[in-house]
Formats: sequence, C-alpha cells, structure tokens
Amino acid sequence: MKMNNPDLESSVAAGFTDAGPAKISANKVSVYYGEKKAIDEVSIDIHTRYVTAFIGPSGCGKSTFLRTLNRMNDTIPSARVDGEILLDGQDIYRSKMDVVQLRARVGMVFQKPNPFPKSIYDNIAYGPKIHGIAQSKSELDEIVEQSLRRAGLWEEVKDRLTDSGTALSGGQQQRLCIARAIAVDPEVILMDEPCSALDPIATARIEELIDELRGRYAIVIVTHSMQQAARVSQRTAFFHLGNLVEYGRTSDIFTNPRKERTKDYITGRYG
Amino acid sequence: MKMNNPDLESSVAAGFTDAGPAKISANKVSVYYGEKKAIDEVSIDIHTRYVTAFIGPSGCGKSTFLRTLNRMNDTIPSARVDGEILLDGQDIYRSKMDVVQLRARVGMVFQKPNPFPKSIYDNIAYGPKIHGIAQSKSELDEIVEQSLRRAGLWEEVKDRLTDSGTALSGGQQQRLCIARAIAVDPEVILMDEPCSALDPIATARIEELIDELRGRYAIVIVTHSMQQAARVSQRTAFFHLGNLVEYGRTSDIFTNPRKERTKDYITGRYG
Amino acid sequence: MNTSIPSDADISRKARDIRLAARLEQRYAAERRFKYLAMGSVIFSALVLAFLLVTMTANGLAGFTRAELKVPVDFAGAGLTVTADRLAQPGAENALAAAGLPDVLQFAAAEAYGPDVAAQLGSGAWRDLARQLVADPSLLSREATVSVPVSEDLASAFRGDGDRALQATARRLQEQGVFGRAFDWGFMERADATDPQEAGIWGALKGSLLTMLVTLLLAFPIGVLSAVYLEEYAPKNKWTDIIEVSINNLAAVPSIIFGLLGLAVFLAIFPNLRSAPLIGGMTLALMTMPVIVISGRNAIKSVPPSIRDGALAIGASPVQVVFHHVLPLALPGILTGTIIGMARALGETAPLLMIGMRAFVASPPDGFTSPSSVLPVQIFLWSDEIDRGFVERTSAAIIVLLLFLLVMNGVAIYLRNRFERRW
Amino acid sequence: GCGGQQSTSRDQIKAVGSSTVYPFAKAAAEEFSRAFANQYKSPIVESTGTGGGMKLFCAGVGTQHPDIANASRRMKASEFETCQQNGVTEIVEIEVGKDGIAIAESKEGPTFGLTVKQVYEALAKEPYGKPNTAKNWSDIDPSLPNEPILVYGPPSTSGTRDALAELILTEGCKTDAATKALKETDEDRYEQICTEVRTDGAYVEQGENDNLIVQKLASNPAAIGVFGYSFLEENADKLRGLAVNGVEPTYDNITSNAYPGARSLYIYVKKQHLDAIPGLREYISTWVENWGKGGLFASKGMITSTDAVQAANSAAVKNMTVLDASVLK
Amino acid sequence: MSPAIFVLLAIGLGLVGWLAARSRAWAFASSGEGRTRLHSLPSYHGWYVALWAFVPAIVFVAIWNVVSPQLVMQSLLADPAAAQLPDFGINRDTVLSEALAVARGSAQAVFNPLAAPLVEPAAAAMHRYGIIGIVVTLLIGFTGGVLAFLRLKPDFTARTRVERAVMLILLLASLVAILTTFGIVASLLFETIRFFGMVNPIDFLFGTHWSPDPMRDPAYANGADYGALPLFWGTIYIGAIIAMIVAIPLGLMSAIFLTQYANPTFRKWMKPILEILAGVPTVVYGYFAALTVAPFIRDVAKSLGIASASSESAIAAGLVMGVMIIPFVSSMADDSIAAVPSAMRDGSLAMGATKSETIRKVLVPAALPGIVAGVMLAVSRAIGETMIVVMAAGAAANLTANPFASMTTVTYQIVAMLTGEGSFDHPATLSAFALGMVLFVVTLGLNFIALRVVKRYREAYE
Ligand SMILES: Nc1ncnc2c1ncn2[C@@H]1O[C@H](COP(=O)(O)OP(=O)(O)OP(=O)(O)O)[C@@H](O)[C@H]1O
Ligand SMILES: Nc1ncnc2c1ncn2[C@@H]1O[C@H](COP(=O)(O)OP(=O)(O)OP(=O)(O)O)[C@@H](O)[C@H]1O
Ligand SMILES: [Mg+2]
Ligand SMILES: [Mg+2]
Ligand SMILES: O=P([O-])([O-])[O-]
Repeated sequence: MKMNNPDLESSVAAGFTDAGPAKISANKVSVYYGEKKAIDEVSIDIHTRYVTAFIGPSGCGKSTFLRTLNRMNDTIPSARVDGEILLDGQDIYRSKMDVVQLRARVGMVFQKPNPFPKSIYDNIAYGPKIHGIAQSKSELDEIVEQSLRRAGLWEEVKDRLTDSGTALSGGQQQRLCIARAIAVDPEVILMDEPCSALDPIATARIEELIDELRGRYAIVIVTHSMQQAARVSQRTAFFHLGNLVEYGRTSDIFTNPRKERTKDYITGRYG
Repeated sequence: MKMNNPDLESSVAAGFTDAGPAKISANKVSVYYGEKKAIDEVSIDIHTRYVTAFIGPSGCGKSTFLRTLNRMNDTIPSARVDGEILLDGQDIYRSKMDVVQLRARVGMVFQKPNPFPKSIYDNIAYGPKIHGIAQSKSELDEIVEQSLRRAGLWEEVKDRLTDSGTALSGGQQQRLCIARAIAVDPEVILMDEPCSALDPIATARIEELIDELRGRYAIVIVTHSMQQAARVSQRTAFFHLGNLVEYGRTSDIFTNPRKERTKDYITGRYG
Repeated sequence: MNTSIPSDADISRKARDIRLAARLEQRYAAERRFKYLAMGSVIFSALVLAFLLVTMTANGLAGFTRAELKVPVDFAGAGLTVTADRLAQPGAENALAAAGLPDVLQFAAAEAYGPDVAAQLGSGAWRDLARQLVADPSLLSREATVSVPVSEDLASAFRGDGDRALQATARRLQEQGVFGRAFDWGFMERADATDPQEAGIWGALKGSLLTMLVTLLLAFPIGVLSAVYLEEYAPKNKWTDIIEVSINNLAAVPSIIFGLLGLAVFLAIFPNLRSAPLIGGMTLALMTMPVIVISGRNAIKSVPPSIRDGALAIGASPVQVVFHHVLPLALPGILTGTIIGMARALGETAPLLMIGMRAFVASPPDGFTSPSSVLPVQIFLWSDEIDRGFVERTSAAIIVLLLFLLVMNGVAIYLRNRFERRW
Repeated sequence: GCGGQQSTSRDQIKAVGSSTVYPFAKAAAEEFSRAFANQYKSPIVESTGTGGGMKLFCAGVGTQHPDIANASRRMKASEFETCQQNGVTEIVEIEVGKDGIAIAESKEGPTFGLTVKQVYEALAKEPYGKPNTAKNWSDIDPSLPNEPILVYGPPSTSGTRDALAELILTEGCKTDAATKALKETDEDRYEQICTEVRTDGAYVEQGENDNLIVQKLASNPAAIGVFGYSFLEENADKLRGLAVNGVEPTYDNITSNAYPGARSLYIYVKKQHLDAIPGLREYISTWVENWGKGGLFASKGMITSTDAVQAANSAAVKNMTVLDASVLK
Repeated sequence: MSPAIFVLLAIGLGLVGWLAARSRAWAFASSGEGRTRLHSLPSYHGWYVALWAFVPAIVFVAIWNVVSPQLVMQSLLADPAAAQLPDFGINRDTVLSEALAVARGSAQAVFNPLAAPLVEPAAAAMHRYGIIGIVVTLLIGFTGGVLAFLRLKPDFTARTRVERAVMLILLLASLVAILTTFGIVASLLFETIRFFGMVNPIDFLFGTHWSPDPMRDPAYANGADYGALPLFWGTIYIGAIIAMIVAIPLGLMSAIFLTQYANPTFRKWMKPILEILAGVPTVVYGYFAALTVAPFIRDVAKSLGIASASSESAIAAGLVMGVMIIPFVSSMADDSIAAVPSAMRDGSLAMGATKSETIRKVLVPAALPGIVAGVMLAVSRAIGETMIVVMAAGAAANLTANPFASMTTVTYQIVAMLTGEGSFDHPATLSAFALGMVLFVVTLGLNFIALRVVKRYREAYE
C-alpha cells in the first residue's frame, strides 16, 4: 500500500504522546440516539499537524462521532452527548458555547457534495458574508479566489464564477464544498467520506488537495476505504461497534496493528 | 485473504473455457446513456455453479452492466444497449422477449434494501401471487416459509409475519429482499452491492447466505469491497472505465492478476 | 516545527474571531426578529381566522332560531275533517290545508291575541303546524298549545327594529310568556323560501352534497388516472408537454370561465338539466380535476423509485407496479390534493351562477337531475335579500357551509391517517 | 331513454330573468305552489339578469327552454327578432307592476332635497359636455350641504341603473336647452352626455347587492344611495328617502308617477308552452291575482301599476294576446 | 326498458365472461402433467374476456339508447291514435313524451288528454324495441365474449392485452384536460369573434376607458368605451400586487415557522387550521372587507391627509384577498421547503450560519420553484376572485396606481355583464367573452413560460 507520511514517520506514537497540545481533545464521549448508544466512551486527541482518518465498518459510529466535534448532531433531536470535548482546551458542550462560532472554527464537508443552488461565487462568499469576515467587495473577491485556489478549483472555474454550483461535476462540487469550508478560515476541517460519491480521478484530486491542506488545518477524514486512509492520513483511528479500538500512526495501524480486531478488519475478515 | 472456493479450484480457467453451457452469455455488449458510452463491448459468460463478482472502481459500469442482464435499464429512458445477451441461448433483447417473465427468471437485489411497505408475508407473497405460482393459500404459505428459510430469516420473523417489512433492521430487510427474489424461483440472482448499507454482522450473514444459495442459482454480485469478492465469489470480473479488464477465477485474479490495471487496483493504487 | 510560535494563520484567525464575535450579537438579534416575525405571521393568520369565525358564529347562531308564538288551538272543536289515518299517508299537509287548517290557526290566534297579532302569523305557519300534526296525530282530538313562526315584521319588531306599534305588541306578547325565540330545527330540514322565518338550508345543503358527489366521482378517478399516466408512462414529448401545460393552465384559469364552459358545452348537450347538480358537479369537476392531477403527480413522484425497482425486479409489469405499489403509497398525498380541490369547489359561486344554480327552488332536489341550489350560491342569494331576517339566516348558512367543509376535511384526514397506518 | 333530447316532458314551470323581478317571481311561485300544492310542482325561478333571461327565453320552443322571462325593462326589438328566428313566435307581454327607484340616505345624515338637475350635475361624467369638477354638493348649489358627493348606486349592467339614467339623469340633462338640442344633431353624443356616470369615485357602483349599500350608508351618513324602492321600504328605520323635485319617494307618489323614478316590470310568457307545461296558466293567474294594491307583491315592495294598465294586462292574460313587434324598440 | 337494465345486462355479460374465463385459465393451470405455468394470471384471462363481452355490449347500448327512442317514436306515429296529434311544435312533442313517460312508468298520469290513447301503443312499441335491444345486446356481448374465450390458452398474453386497455384508459383520462381546454376556447371563441366584429381589438386591449353601457343602443357602441386596460390593471393591481404583498410574506413566513421552528404537533394542527382560511366562503370575506376593513382604511387614509380616499378601495379588497390566499402560499411553500434536501440545511449550518440565515439564504432560494408554483396558484385564485372585489373595491374602472381609489377586475365585469340587463347581442354583454378569452390566453401563456422555465431549471439542477 502506498504511504505518503513524509516527515512524520519518525515522530512519537501518534495521538497519545504527541508533541504540542491537542487541537481537539475528546474525553469519554458517549453519544446516544434516544436509548441507543452509538458511541461508547471514546477518548481521542486530534492535532493540527496531521490528517486523522476514522476507519471502521459501516455503522460503527464514525459519522456520529465526527458530527459531535462541531455539534452538527444538535440537528438530530434524539441525539445526546455525554463526556467532554475540548477545542483548544475549552469544552464545546458547555452551556455558554456559541454554536455558530464553533462551526465557523470547525468546518465540515459531507459525503455527498451539497453545494447551495447558487452561483459558484456565492457558494464561497456565503460563509464570509454571514460571518462578516470580508469588509469590502474586493476583500470578498480575494477570499473567494484564494479559497478556490486552495481547493484547486480556481483554474477550472475562474471564468464561470456566476454559473450555478450545482452545474459542476461531482468532483468539482466536492472541491467547491471544501473551498466553501476553507473560506471562513476554520481551524479544523471535518470530512465525512468526502470521496465516496466520486469517481477515481476526482477522488485522487481530493486526496491531493487534502495533502496540500495538511498542516494549515487540523483535518479529520472519515473513510470506508482503507486504501484511502493509508494514502491520505498520518493518524488513523479504528472504530468498531461504537468503540475506538485503536488509534495511532497510520503506518503502524496498517502494518502492525496492536489489536486483533483491527487486524481482522485490515485483512478483510469483515467490513 | 480468505478464500472459499471449495471444489472449483481445480477446474478450467473460469468464464472462458468452462465446462457446460453458460447460463448467461454476453457478446460485445455496449451500453450508452444518451451519447455517453458507459459499457464498451463487454463479453462474458456466467455459469450457474459459481458466484460471480463484479469489482472495479466507482463509476466503472458495474451496476450498469448488471442491470442490462435483466433489462432493468429499460426504466432509464436514455439507456441504450448494443450487442447480444443470451439467457439459456435466447437473446433477451429480442423484440418478442417478455420482460416481465425475464425478470421473474432473473431476480435482482439492490444496494439499499427496498422492502415494500407491506407486511413481511406480503413482501414475499407478492411475486408468487402476480406470477400465479401458488395455486392455493397453503401453497403460498409454503412458498413464503421456504423462501424465508432459505434466506435465513425464518427463525427471526416467523412470529411476526404480519409486521411491516420496513420495521426490520437493515440486514434483515436485505435478507427479506433476497427471500422476495427467491420466492419466484428465479434462475439467476443479481445483487448490486447488497451489503454496502449493512453493518459487518449483517454483512457476514448475507455472505453466508450467498454461499448457501450457490449452485442452486447463478449469482452475480457487484461489490466495491475486494475482500468481499474474495470471500464470496468463485469468479471475478474486474471492470474499469466501462471495460471488462479481466475475468477469471477469483483466486487467480487476487493472487495472480494478468493485467497491470487489475494489479494496481487490487493493491489499492486507486479506487 | 515549533508549535509555540503563532503562525500567520493563527494571527489572522484571532483577528477574524474578534470580528466574528462582534457581529454575533447582531446576528442573533436578527435571528430572534426573524423567528418572531414568522411566529407573528402564523398568529396573525390564526387571529384573522378566529375573528372571522367568532363574528360569524356570533351573528349566525341567531339564524338557527326564529321567533315563535304559542297559540292555543282547539283542534277537536275546529271541525277539521281529516282523520288520523289520512295523516299517515303522503300528501297529508295538503289534505290539512284543504280541510282549512290555515283558517283554524288564524282563527285561534285571533281568539287568543286579537286580529292584529293573528295577521302577524308567518305565511307558512300553518305548514309548520301541519307538520306537527303529522308528527303527533293525537293532537287532532284535543286542545293544545302549539308554537308557530310569526311574520318577519313581528320577528324584527322583537329584535327592536321596525314598526313601533309592532314592537310594543312584541313586548306585550313576550311578557305574557307566549312569544320568544326558539331553536329552529326546521332550518336544517326546509328549502329556500321568500320569508326568512320559513327559509331553510336543507335544499341547498342537499344540492351541495349531490354536486360534490358528482364532482368527486368524476374528478377523482380522472385526476388520479391522468396523474398516473403523466407521471409514470407518458413519453417525454411535445404531446405530453401540451397535456401538462393544459392541466397547469386549467388549475390557474379563473373559475368563472369554467362556468362559461358549462354553459356553452354541458348545457348545450343537456339543455334540460339547467340548474341540476349533475351539471354543476361536472363543471366543478373540470375545475377540481387539475388540482388533483397536480397534487397526485407530486405524491406519485415522492414514492421512492426503489419501490418501483423492487417490484419490477421480481417481474411485476409497469401497470402492476403502479396499481399495487405506487398508488397505495401516494394515496395520502392524493387525498390532500383532493381535499384542497374539493374545498375550493364547495365554496365556489361564480361558475354555478352561469349554469343556473342560482335558481329559487322551493323544495329540496330529488336527485342529480332536478333543479337545485348549492350552499355558497344560497348564501350569495340570501345576502342580497331585501328582508333583513335573511342577514342572520345568511350567517347561519355560512356556519353550515363551514361545518360541511370541516366534515369533509375531517373525513379526508381520517382516511389519510388510516391509509398511512396500514402501511 | 335519457338520450333523446327532443321529446321529454317537463312538469315544472321555469322562469328566468331580471333580478329586480326575482323576489316577486319567487313570491308568486310560493303562492302558486301553496294554492296548487296537490297538483303542480313548485316553479323554478332563476335570477339571470334581464339580458341573460331573454337569451335563454328566446333560444327556442321546447321543454329545455324556459317558459317565462322576467324583465325589468321591455323586450328589445333585437331580442324579439332572435325569438322569432328561433321559433318563439307567440310571446305574451305582461306588465306586472313597477319598481320605483329611490334616492335615500342614512337617517343620521343631513336632510336635503334634490332636483333631477342637481342629481344630473352631481353624477354625470360630463354635465352638459364639460368635465365634472363638483366635489361637494355645495359646489353644485350653495344651498346644498357642504359634504362630499358620494353616491352608491347600481352598476351599468343593472336595470335600476338604466332607470336612473332614463328617469332622472336624462331628465336633468334635458333642462339644459343646448344639450337637449344636441339630441337632434348628434344623438350619440347626447346619450353619452346625458347618461354617462362619473368614475372618479363620487359615484360608486355597488354590484347588485343593495343590502350592502344600506349598510354602507349607515356607516357613512354623508353618502346617499340609489336603489329599488323596496329596499327603502324595508329599511325605513335606517334610511330616509330624499325628495326629488320636492316629491318624497312614497308609495303613493311613485304609483302616481309624481316621483320621477318608476319603471315598469314585465313578464314574458311563451304562449306555445301554455298547453305543454302543467300549471303555466295558473301560475300566470297568480301574478294577476296578487298585483293589486295591498296585494302580495305590494307587500314585497312592488309599486302597483295604474288601474288602467292593470286592466289592460289582465285582459292580455285572459286572451293571451300575442306581442306585436311594432311596439318594441 | 330503462337504460340501467341495459347497463346491468352488459355488466352481467362481463361478469359471466370473467368467471368463465378465469375458471378456464385455472383449468389450464392445473391440467397436464404437473403444472403448466400460465403466461398471465387467471384473473387477467377473466378481465380479457370480460372486456370483450362488456365493451361491445356497452357501445351498442349507448347507440341503442339514441336510436331506440326514434324507432319507438316512428312506430308510435304510425299508430292510428297519432292522427289526432297537434301539428308539429312543442305541444306535439310534449304529448308524445307524456305518453312515453307514462308508458315508461316515470309518470303516473297524463296531463294532456290527447296523450292518453297513445299510452298503450307507446308501451307496446317500447316493449318491442326493449326486447330487441336486450336480445341484440346479449348477442353482441356473447359473441364478443365467446370469440375472446376461444383465444384463451396457457400462453395467451392476456395480461399484456388487458394492460394495453388500462393504458388506453389512462391516456383518455389525461386527454380530458385537453378536451376541457378546447371546450373553453370553443365556448369563448364564437362570441369573442362577434365582439371583435363590433369593437376593434386594439381599442379593447389598449384603450384606457371602460364604460360600456349595455342599455345603450348597440348601434352607438363606441370602441372608446371598451378600453379594457383599467380592468386588466385593476385585476393585476388587486390580485397580483396588493394581495400578494399580504399573502407572500405572511404565507411564506407561516410556512417557515411551521416547518423550521414549530414543533411537529403544533405544525400538525396548525396547518389544517390555516387551510380553513381558504375555505371560508368569499361572501364572508366580502362583508369583512366592505364593512370592517374598507372603512378603517378610509379613516386611516383620511387621517394621513389623503383626501381622495374612498371607502371602496383596491387596497381593502386586496388586503382581504391576501389574507384569504395565505394558505395557498403557505401550504405549497411548506411542502417545498420541507422537500429541500437536508444536506442543504446541514451544509449551511455547518458553515456556522444561524437558523434564519440558513432559511433566508439557502432553504428559501432552493425551494423557490415550489414557492413560485404556490404563488402562481394563489395569484390565479386572486385573479379569479369576484365577490370581495364586488363588495369592497367598488366597480369603477379606474386606471390609477392609487391604492385608495376604487377599482374593478376582469372577472367581476364578466359576471356583471353576463348577469345584467343587457341583451346578448350587445357588445357590452359580449365583452364578457372577450375578457374571458384574454384571461384564458394570458394564463395559458404564463403556464407555457413557466413550463419552459421549470424545464431549464431542472436541467441545471440534476
Ligand atoms: N439519526 C439517527 N437516529 C438513530 N440512530 C442513528 C441515527 N444516525 C445513526 N444512527 C445509528 O448509529 C449508529 C452509528 O451510525 P453512524 O452513521 O455514525 O455510522 P458510520 O460509521 O458513519 O457508518 P457509515 O460507514 O455507514 O456511514 C448506527 O447503528 C446507526 O444506525
Ligand atoms: N441514469 C444515468 N444516466 C446517465 N449516466 C449514468 C446513469 N447511470 C449511470 N451513469 C453513468 O454511467 C457510468 C457507470 O455507472 P455505474 O452506476 O454503472 O457505475 P458503478 O460501477 O456501478 O459505480 P458505483 O460503484 O458507484 O455504483 C458512470 O459514469 C455514471 O455516471
Ligand atoms: Mg457515516
Ligand atoms: Mg453501482
Ligand atoms: O336583473 P336586472 O335585469 O333587473 O338588473
């Protein structure tokens, strides 16, 4: 399997004794849907410098856990979260937490590209506008261009910024969604199976992009493809039945899993 | 990787010089969506004795080709099929072909379980009823029970046959759909990623089931999981960009692919 | 890489966060304003409705009552030559009239309260009395005090309007305890009349029932079937577009134009059926059908394609797919559209004016082909009556129409829930 | 079968036409069905407007066509022509009474009398050919109240409006000699000057719903209304009739034609239907029996015709004298 | 012989065919060694034969229903008793039809003595032709059924054939809309052409002065009095502008509250309650507008110094009409907002948008086609409304933008002209048809454009 964890191979075992403070730190987080426990006391630290991949069989709670990180699960009436999630040391589930601001800091990209039915420009400008990030039209233009550039979409769309975002191809749409998330300059970007609806070429393009964004943002990516996790991430967390089974350097997880369950999964005994 | 091709390991290279006539035989089949060619001159023989897996990256045309085998693509107005597909030697695209009867002979199970919003009993009984397979109520009961048994669902639902099929769990629903397909006693069963919406336990249950059904029906299964293909199939066809790149014994494909592209895919270089 | 030195990115983020926080106050204020505005609209609409309903009920309740005078009548001594047996047969009322019942009543009233008051008995008072006699033939053989309606003049005098002398009379009678307003069950049993005291709503109500039945029986199947055709089978071509445009257009065409169509086409084919519920129903059906088609198509569209695929894949034919799976699932949605369409048809006046349903029909319609009025037209006609007694009757008729509407909606909602539960 | 349209019998009388005559026709129908309860079904009376009624009436002879047309004006020659063309050759015209038009105001309003000239000047679009600039009554005549002109009246499609134009506006218009002379030279213009009503809001067309006028007058004492006399009578507690040319709109004044606003009401009967429709003769007789002074129609607000007219029409009913086209215009 | 009997007969034939064919198919299925698999279910065989028995029979019944009365009539006229009949005309017809009615049993006794002797022969003739009819119906139905029956065999494609018939019925049902459209055009066209023979279409469509006088001699009908522009303007101003200014925000905001903020139970109750607003008869709104709203508006306007404010105003009618159509807008908007994929909402929320920002900037724009459709429906309802206009807006054809002026609308004029005093050969009365035609053509045009727009939009979306 192809690995591209450049300078990090030698650093300390990921997630547990890493240098520097964690960007996001979850402590014994449990999530319930009504009566049903979907996540069971998961503790994990996420760092800005790495791309962290969540893998695991379908229904193991990857998406659920991801959505707790920016409180998107607030939109599901039956969902309830226990435990503590710290963003830069502050609990995001404390009562005074401002969800709007939180989500500006922790952006999200979804499985199915969901551009707004607006122009490409407006798709990107939406976030900066509502948050009042841009002071002027030219500043806004600047932000739009830069976000599209970072998402590697600028060259393809610069001549048709007024076209509808929904008129783009699937891969372009997904990059548009990433650009949209970047535009508010978040600190963390969460991606829930961002490539599962895309063809291989588009997928490759997104993977490259993730690699380029690494370091600037803490990136968490959920994927069902172990190959993808291996390709893009430096840290991997393996979930199973709502538990975090193993978390560590991607290279270690794939070549030398410590738990039997991880090994079984990696070698395709299930999933 | 776990392989369970019991007695067939020693037989002749699959699909090309196999003993006995093919159940389904496709000759230079091309499929177009409007202008776009989604399948390019695919020829393949499918035999009753094996489970055949179609693998390949997303968008390569697996589903498209599968749907040509029971003319489900008739429901897509823009789809057009060239070439010839023989079922027991008869072209299913000939003008006098009765599509309804064809589909009774070639059943299909979909990616997302789609039970009818009727009782479990009625879900199974629907097919036999419209085809007039059962002559009496008791005969129908018999068919329902037997189909559920074969699908390994009987024990779980026998006490609640009047409950709605949609009230079952995902895995149960998918088995219900398989039972529904079995109930009309088809000759071929086509499955399009039947496990991709299921959890590992349900997946394992379905895989077992496929193994039990093997030999009685010609089974074709599309999957994006190479592990799954390896586990359940005896023959594997690898599609890429609308082409059938390689077709042969599953063990050969996974251990000793003849084409470079197959190898790249198997080793996770893309997809 | 040293994480303790803040990077450019971190600095710009700090600045951003400050700006962001500054705006938050405003944004939350906007959020609250928006929410209250939205809530306000709902409340406003509900209040208007409540206001309308309350005023209408307040005005209309009186319409269910009428002024009645108690008259002692000695039937035994009046020499009515009608036997109790005759009363059991049809046409008993006319037999009583022929036997001089009106005069007997007139006489009894004059005896009891003087000729002035007797002159103020309702013109149809004897008819009421006849009905009472038919209901209780034993009255014929004894002396009894019966309640009968009075003339509109006396009734309005009772309200404090009109003639001063009559007002005094009314007051006097009321003090005697023989005059007052009483609930008028007959309002729900009689048909139109020129005297508001005598007018009833049953004729129009029955007309509405018959008309709606025709509308439903025509519009529902045709609407559902065309919705099925257009959504499931129609090839995407010019002809389909034409059908689609005509249906959308028909849903938007002002109702009066359907009246013109009914006049020019239906009444040309069936000239004898002017004013008949059959023609009214056919006209309204054309108006209702497109609404059902449009909502039906939406309902059909929202049935997940996976259900169709599932059925097709086990060898169901396209027709079976639709009739076994799609339609039952779409039914709740179709019913919703049908309610909306039928409710509109129920309240429709203008097109029915064109096809003669504004006729004065003094007896309830016998069937689909006999002349009739309908509730909204009756309301329209009564609202234009000279007699002021009709003001209350009009409001009462409105209440009846609204109740009809509620019952219709209730039935449909019940059916909808039932169907939803079954799946 | 119900397919054959030519030969079906009808056992109910059908009358169509004027909304003005409608209440009386209803009353007649009720009276008729009371008297002949055993014999005949009660008639169907439909208020279609005079024009609509004539169209239906003249469409032909046969059970699918009405037997009677109620009219608040005389049949027009053109309508008669249509009748003839469609085989309705024997029509009996019966003048049943009169409808007074009355000008009235709320009892709370300022009392004043008007002349036809003043009414004309207040309501005409172009009094004597010049645009109407009068805003207040006092603009027309200083003796009138200094109140804005606001008149609720019938729409141009109604018979009452026709009567207003013919019986009051044209009379007022004729008081100007120059305009009167115009009749000879340019009749079209003359008609326009004399009958066209202003549309700037001073004259409000109030549909056919006279009840609403009454209520609006009550809520707006400065306004006056024009409508059928029966409404004034019915609402005598709320409204007061305005004297026109010094004559109060009372029953007697209208009957005697002293009050300048009364028009004849007619019913037209298809003689060809007399033997075919059961009860038709009797129904017509009901009209005759009730049109007297103090009769049923009078109590509903109809103005009785003069004795001579009544006598002539009674005779017409008796003999079923067929209408002669030459009297129509 | 009443037509019901014939219909029952045809149905009976069908039923017999159905039963026979079905049992025949059962026999196929269970005969032979083991079991033969039929192409179609037995009940399809049943339906196939039933159709062949029923349809020809019912077609004959329909024809016979038209033909037989004439045959009866002929034989009746040939009867000696018919010699005394009056000459042609209504009397002759009624006498004949009375005799027939009595013979048929639908009347007890004759009103006209002449009819009495005809009753006997009429009954005889009817009986005769009734028998003939029944025999022929039976014969035709039977032949059809038997021929169909003989075609049955195990692999007979009964289902395919029956389904073809079903498809035909579906197609016919959808053609009703086209027929209706033609019917409307046909019923308006003739009189419209007559009208345009009297009044120049240019004058009519672009003239600004509307004061047709139905009482005036049509010879003096002057195109200048038939300028319908004030009517069109009034219609648009009241129905599409003022009413919409009320209905769109209130309806939309209600829908937003109900879908986005309210809890599900509140929504479940409130939605049908709001729909009652649309069901209140318009006469009631008319009174409300005329007696409560209009005077209030006049007083407010007067106090604001608008001297020209009349108590009949476009704004009073428009406001009340707007309230009336709130549910049209809110229902449709509700549905289409609820139908916006939740991915859109999630996308926006994940950007840190507040709920109202999400609604205003994402949900509403995405739901716009549905909302627009609802608004279109509401506009057409408002345009078609008459009663409120009659009662609250006055009837003066004013071409002004002053909302406090009195105005009138096309539909009101149609009703007024058609139910008024004027005769039907007068251009004033005929103008109703021309007005109707204009309305029809305009809505048709709008719908055509709407279809185009929706199509293009859809293409862009998917
Ligand atoms: N809205 C919800 N209400 C109730 N249960 C839910 C809801 N969403 C998810 N679940 C359940 O929670 C569990 C975890 O689901 P989740 O979507 O997080 O899994 P996942 O790992 O993301 O799976 P996948 O790979 O299929 O996306 C599953 O059992 C699922 O059925
Ligand atoms: N209805 C359609 N109209 C037009 N193009 C289509 C349609 N369905 C599929 N395609 C295209 O045809 C190609 C093959 O699609 P197909 O669904 O067969 O791929 P697949 O191998 O099944 O992929 P996946 O693993 O995602 O299911 C793709 O490029 C797809 O975009
Ligand atoms: Mg997930
Ligand atoms: Mg697929
Ligand atoms: O209805 P009218 O003809 O009397 O106005």
